[in-house]
Amino acid sequence: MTELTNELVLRMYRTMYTIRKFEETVSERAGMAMIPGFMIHLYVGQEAVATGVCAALREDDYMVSTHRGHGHLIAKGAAPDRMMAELQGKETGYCRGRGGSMHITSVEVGGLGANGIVGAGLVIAPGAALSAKLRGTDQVTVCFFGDGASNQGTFHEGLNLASLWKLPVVFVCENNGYGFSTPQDKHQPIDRISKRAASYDMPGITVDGNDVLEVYLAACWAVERARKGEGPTLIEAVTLRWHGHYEDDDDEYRSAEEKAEFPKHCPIERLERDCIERGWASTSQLERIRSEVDKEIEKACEFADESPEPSPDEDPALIFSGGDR
Amino acid sequence: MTELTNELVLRMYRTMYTIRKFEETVSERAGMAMIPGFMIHLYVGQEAVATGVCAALREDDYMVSTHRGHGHLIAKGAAPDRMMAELQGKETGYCRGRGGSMHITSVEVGGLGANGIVGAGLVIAPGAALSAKLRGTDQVTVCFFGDGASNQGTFHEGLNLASLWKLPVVFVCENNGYGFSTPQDKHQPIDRISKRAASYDMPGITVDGNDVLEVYLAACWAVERARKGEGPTLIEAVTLRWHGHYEDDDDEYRSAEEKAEFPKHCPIERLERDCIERGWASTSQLERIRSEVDKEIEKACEFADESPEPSPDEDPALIFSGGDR
Amino acid sequence: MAEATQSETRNLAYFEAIRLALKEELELDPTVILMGEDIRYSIFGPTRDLHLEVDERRVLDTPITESAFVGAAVGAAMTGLRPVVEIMFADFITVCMDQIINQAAKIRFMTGGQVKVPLVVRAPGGYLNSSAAQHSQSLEALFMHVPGLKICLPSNPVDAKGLLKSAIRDDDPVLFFEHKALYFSSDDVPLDPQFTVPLGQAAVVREGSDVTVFAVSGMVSSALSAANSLAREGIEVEVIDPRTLVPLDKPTLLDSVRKTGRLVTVEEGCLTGGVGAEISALVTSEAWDDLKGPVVRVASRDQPIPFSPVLEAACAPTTQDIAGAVRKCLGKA
Amino acid sequence: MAEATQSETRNLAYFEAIRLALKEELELDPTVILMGEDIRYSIFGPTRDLHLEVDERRVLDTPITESAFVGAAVGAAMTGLRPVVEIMFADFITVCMDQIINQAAKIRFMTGGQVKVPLVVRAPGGYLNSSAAQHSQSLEALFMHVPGLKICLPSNPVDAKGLLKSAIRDDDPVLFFEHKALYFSSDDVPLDPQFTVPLGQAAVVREGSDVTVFAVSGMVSSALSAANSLAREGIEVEVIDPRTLVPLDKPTLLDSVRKTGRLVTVEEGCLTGGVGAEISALVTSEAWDDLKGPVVRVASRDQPIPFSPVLEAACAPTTQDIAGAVRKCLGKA
Ligand SMILES: Cc1ncc(C[n+]2csc(CCOP(=O)(O)OP(=O)(O)O)c2C)c(N)n1
Ligand SMILES: Cc1ncc(C[n+]2csc(CCOP(=O)(O)OP(=O)(O)O)c2C)c(N)n1
Ligand SMILES: [Mg+2]
Ligand SMILES: [Mg+2]
Repeated sequence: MTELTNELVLRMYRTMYTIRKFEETVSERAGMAMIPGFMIHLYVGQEAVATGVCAALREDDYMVSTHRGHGHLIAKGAAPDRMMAELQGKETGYCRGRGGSMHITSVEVGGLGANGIVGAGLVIAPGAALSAKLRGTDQVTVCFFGDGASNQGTFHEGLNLASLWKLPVVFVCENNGYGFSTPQDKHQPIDRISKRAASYDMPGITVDGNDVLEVYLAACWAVERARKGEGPTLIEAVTLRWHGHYEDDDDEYRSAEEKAEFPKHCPIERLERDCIERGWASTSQLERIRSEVDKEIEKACEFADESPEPSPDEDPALIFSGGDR
Repeated sequence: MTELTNELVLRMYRTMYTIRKFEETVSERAGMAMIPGFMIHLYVGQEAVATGVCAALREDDYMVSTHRGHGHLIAKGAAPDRMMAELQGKETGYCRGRGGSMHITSVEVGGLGANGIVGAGLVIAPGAALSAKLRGTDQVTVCFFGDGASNQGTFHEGLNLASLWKLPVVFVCENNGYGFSTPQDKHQPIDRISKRAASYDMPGITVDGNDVLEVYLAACWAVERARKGEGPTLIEAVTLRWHGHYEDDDDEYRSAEEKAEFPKHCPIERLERDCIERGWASTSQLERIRSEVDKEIEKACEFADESPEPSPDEDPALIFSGGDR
Repeated sequence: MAEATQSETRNLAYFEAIRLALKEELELDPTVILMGEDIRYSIFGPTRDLHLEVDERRVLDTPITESAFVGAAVGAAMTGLRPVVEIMFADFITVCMDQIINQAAKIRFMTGGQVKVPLVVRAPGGYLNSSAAQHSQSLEALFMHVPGLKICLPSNPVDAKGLLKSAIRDDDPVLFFEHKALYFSSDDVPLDPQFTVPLGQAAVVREGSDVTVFAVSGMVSSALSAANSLAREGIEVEVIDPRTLVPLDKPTLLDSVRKTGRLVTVEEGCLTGGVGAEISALVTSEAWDDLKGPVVRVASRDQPIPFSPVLEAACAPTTQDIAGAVRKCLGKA
Repeated sequence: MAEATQSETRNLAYFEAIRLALKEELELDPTVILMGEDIRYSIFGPTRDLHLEVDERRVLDTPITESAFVGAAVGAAMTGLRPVVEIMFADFITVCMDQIINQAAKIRFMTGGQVKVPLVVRAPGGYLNSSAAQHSQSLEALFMHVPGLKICLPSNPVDAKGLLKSAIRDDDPVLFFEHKALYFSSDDVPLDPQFTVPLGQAAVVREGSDVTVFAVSGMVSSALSAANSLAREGIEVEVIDPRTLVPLDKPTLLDSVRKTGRLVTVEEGCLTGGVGAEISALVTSEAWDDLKGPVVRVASRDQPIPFSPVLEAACAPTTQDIAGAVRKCLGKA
């Protein structure tokens, strides 16, 4: 699986671009108040991480996400139309409009939930991995989380448990240098989060999270270890969050100069350059992919717009099985 | 302070023996149902840790304890009589009989509480240290916890915060090889807990927790660092828990052979040998100390026995200041 | 005591009844797993050496990390297992509250029904011999206020077995509060592995016409004692054990109150915001016309639970308190 | 609005009133400190750049570790400081529940009064624009059931300032629930740094003779709207804002109910086991003879809070729900 075929590279390109286009569309629509809620955390700039990691997974592998979950879910194979419908609170959304951006998930592609609680997924993931192990499948669970989340108690407890029981988990820390407004050096006394793996006798590596190929290769290695029963790995992917923490964030804690640097590290442009240089694809092939994606997102918007709102009479079976109580 | 004077060594001897005698008396009295409650966690075998660490402290330094807190409190300077009274639920006890073994503390000697919740102290300690720092004192806070507690999320969060803010804390992990019935290799995938300090850019060292002198020297170094504003240290003191986890524990999870080894590592006998060999004290001097302590504990028992029970009409001012509500 | 198809019973202690339920379900369903601290050793006995009798991979001792193993149970429940986790003392549930309140209780809903979370959290609560402020609490009332959680409080070995089996088979998260002081009480327990006690079905454990006493967990036996002594005064008390607080068997409760016209609630948790508050509000609103006087609540004092035996006894509700409340309810106090 | 000694006021938003209280107390008392995630940036505004105006060492941004900084606040409170910590959304309090329930609330008692724990936990709750299941909850009822905690729920800028100052000066742990949707509501707020609103004193925000409505936090204004529209039907509603749930101003509440004979409770938390349950149970028991009918409770539906605006609106209590409850209470429904 580790081999970089043209097809694989183009698939990753398509995924990254889909995430970017989806998120930019969400941003626009949020600006036009077409998306309810004010806590919409976008993945723009971080596309290479989810894409590289999920490209190393099988469809039946599990993926535990965060508040910044759209990119993870697209990379794991979810359909933009049902995602957009969810963000717009429609009955056709993956969560029937009950979840929204912070709780978006598609279980059929292995998504075990975005989460509004920072660090919550870090203890859920070992459970999914334990489940796979006890059920005798070789499914792997990937757990995304941020640099900010790496200080939560759940990080420590989750990694300890996963390593102790040699569970098939790949922990992926997306270090975008900030937990909301707080820069990394104000929230933890270390630079490299991968260093923390040693506390759990677990391999820890840091990769350039803006380079999808580097992310992919690291993920393949970690996924293979997990799949073979060799236990969990911690991957720190260093990347950048281009937008504010959430769409309503004025982002005043970062200087204009700092922000001006972001596009220089664009993971999508970087893969474009790699594709051309290494002969994986031509400019026009990439252009074709982009226009196909543009259309897909357009259709997703139409689907969301035309979908019905949920009925205000709540379905009791969503609260308790069989609608008890 | 680091210098090992005769006086200091004998003081430590007295402290260790006081703890031993106190705990053995508690054990006896628990067996005779003179002490309410069934969760009485004794410190027998671990005396060198509390003694060595607290000998490096000033009276106005803070000490955060655990469920196994009697030894810590004696080492920090509390009086056995008010402690025994507390264990017997008497009004003259440090906590007026409200706390008992698991919550015993003497604030006047700097004790900030034993605690029935494993890991709870690990986040309280940084707060006491922050308080000292902001109030401009140079008080140091020592935080005791077990190997089992070193997996709790509060360990991670507490050490991260203390190091980030360079707080004057000394974290002392008493690694007695067990969290209740669970041996260390079944609760964490690492041997040396001190290794975890690296996750917080903090020095971490392991000492022989049955050697009070080694513990003392390490503590002096860590306390001095803390006092000078150089931040926290993690000390792992490897020791042995001679009794069951608590007095009612049948301790069947440890073999007779394993238990037979314990006395060979007796920290008190070890110091006795050191004293004689290095000429710090004579056998008769040590004997005198022991008989003084025996009398003190006897008196403590009398004090406890003769003390009154609390009045059943609860004092509302213990629930809310001014007895509000 | 619903679906018992065989009549064989054995005299078992409460802790043994729990053990039997766990063992049977582990054997019947390969997706059932047990996790918790020191459960193979088992401080109160229900799971002592159970791993030697069943597939041992499914009886897991965990590190002291409640958030981790309860969180892991949520993840396992979402992916095909039926985890039963033990919190060694109910008081420690505060350490993994997020996993229960924000995750387990809400995931079914937040995913729009894409997954279920069949999870049981066993936790012993209640007073036992000066366990003091952090090892004595009865916290069930907190969870009544969290939609998405079911709550069992077995008061005897038969219910302990039957309710636990229902809880394990249920597709929703269930908090299963055992009572420390009941572990050694015993009774004849059905041995049929298909015997269950359904969730949401109260037991009228004593019939009576004068006052209804709604008592939970360890307080059921105290309520019965009070009822027996009141009978000597000519007061006939009907004692209802809800067995589950969520779902709540309102019909049984309301029928009883409509008959007696009077209600006393009894619990070991503290008074303010307790189970009795909800029951009182509910019954008062739904059976107003039948009530002859206000609901009287018996509960622990509103204070941290003291260590001293003298103070502990003064803090906890007693048989005398219940009898007094019944008399007060009848205007005889 | 007790001890106001100067009459000067300024029109301030609720978030500004909180900011002013914090700033004044930071200036008046060198032991006051602020801790929380991103508080210098401050998502809802109260502490934005406050460190630039006061001793900046005492306004601390923390890592995302609620257990650590709330635990640290407990340690600091035991050793001479008066920490005010912010939980960014009240829902996240589940992450540090042990620090609150087993530590802060019990330490004074467990130490036999050797220490006090003067700690304030600020936490914004309530509905705001599709914040969904983990960012919309009103969890105050949970804490009513924990002895040792005081609870404030300011419904307007004046109370926000006055109660927060009292909370900071109080020697016990106080949970201070702000309301996200109120941050931009404004009013004339006393500028006197000695102005406080005492804990335990309810406000009769509207007088009326027919029904008492007990409304908390964001629901006070909805109750007033309902009262105004009911007045057009000839129904005179008395609206009581308790301002603090612990201590609870029972005399004001009971006096009102004795006058009107009818009570409606209104809160944003969910119905079962909510604030209304306790208030209903309490009033029913203490004012039985004066009640003309059962207490009616208005609250959120018993379910996780949905994201969809349509569903969110259906889940939350509305002015119409309150008006309906009042009519029902009067037998006019
Ligand atoms: C327990 C908890 N605390 C705080 C928050 C508020 N919050 C949401 S995202 C966030 C920052 C997370 O930072 P990081 O983990 O680095 O992820 P990133 O946003 O950078 O992707 C914060 C503070 C929360 N949702 N949950
Ligand atoms: C949060 C929590 N979980 C579980 C327990 C039960 N318990 C009390 S002490 C203990 C073992 C602690 O082990 P360790 O930290 O190594 O300390 P030791 O007992 O060896 O001194 C356990 C599991 C508890 N008190 N609190
Ligand atoms: Mg980040
Ligand atoms: Mg240990």
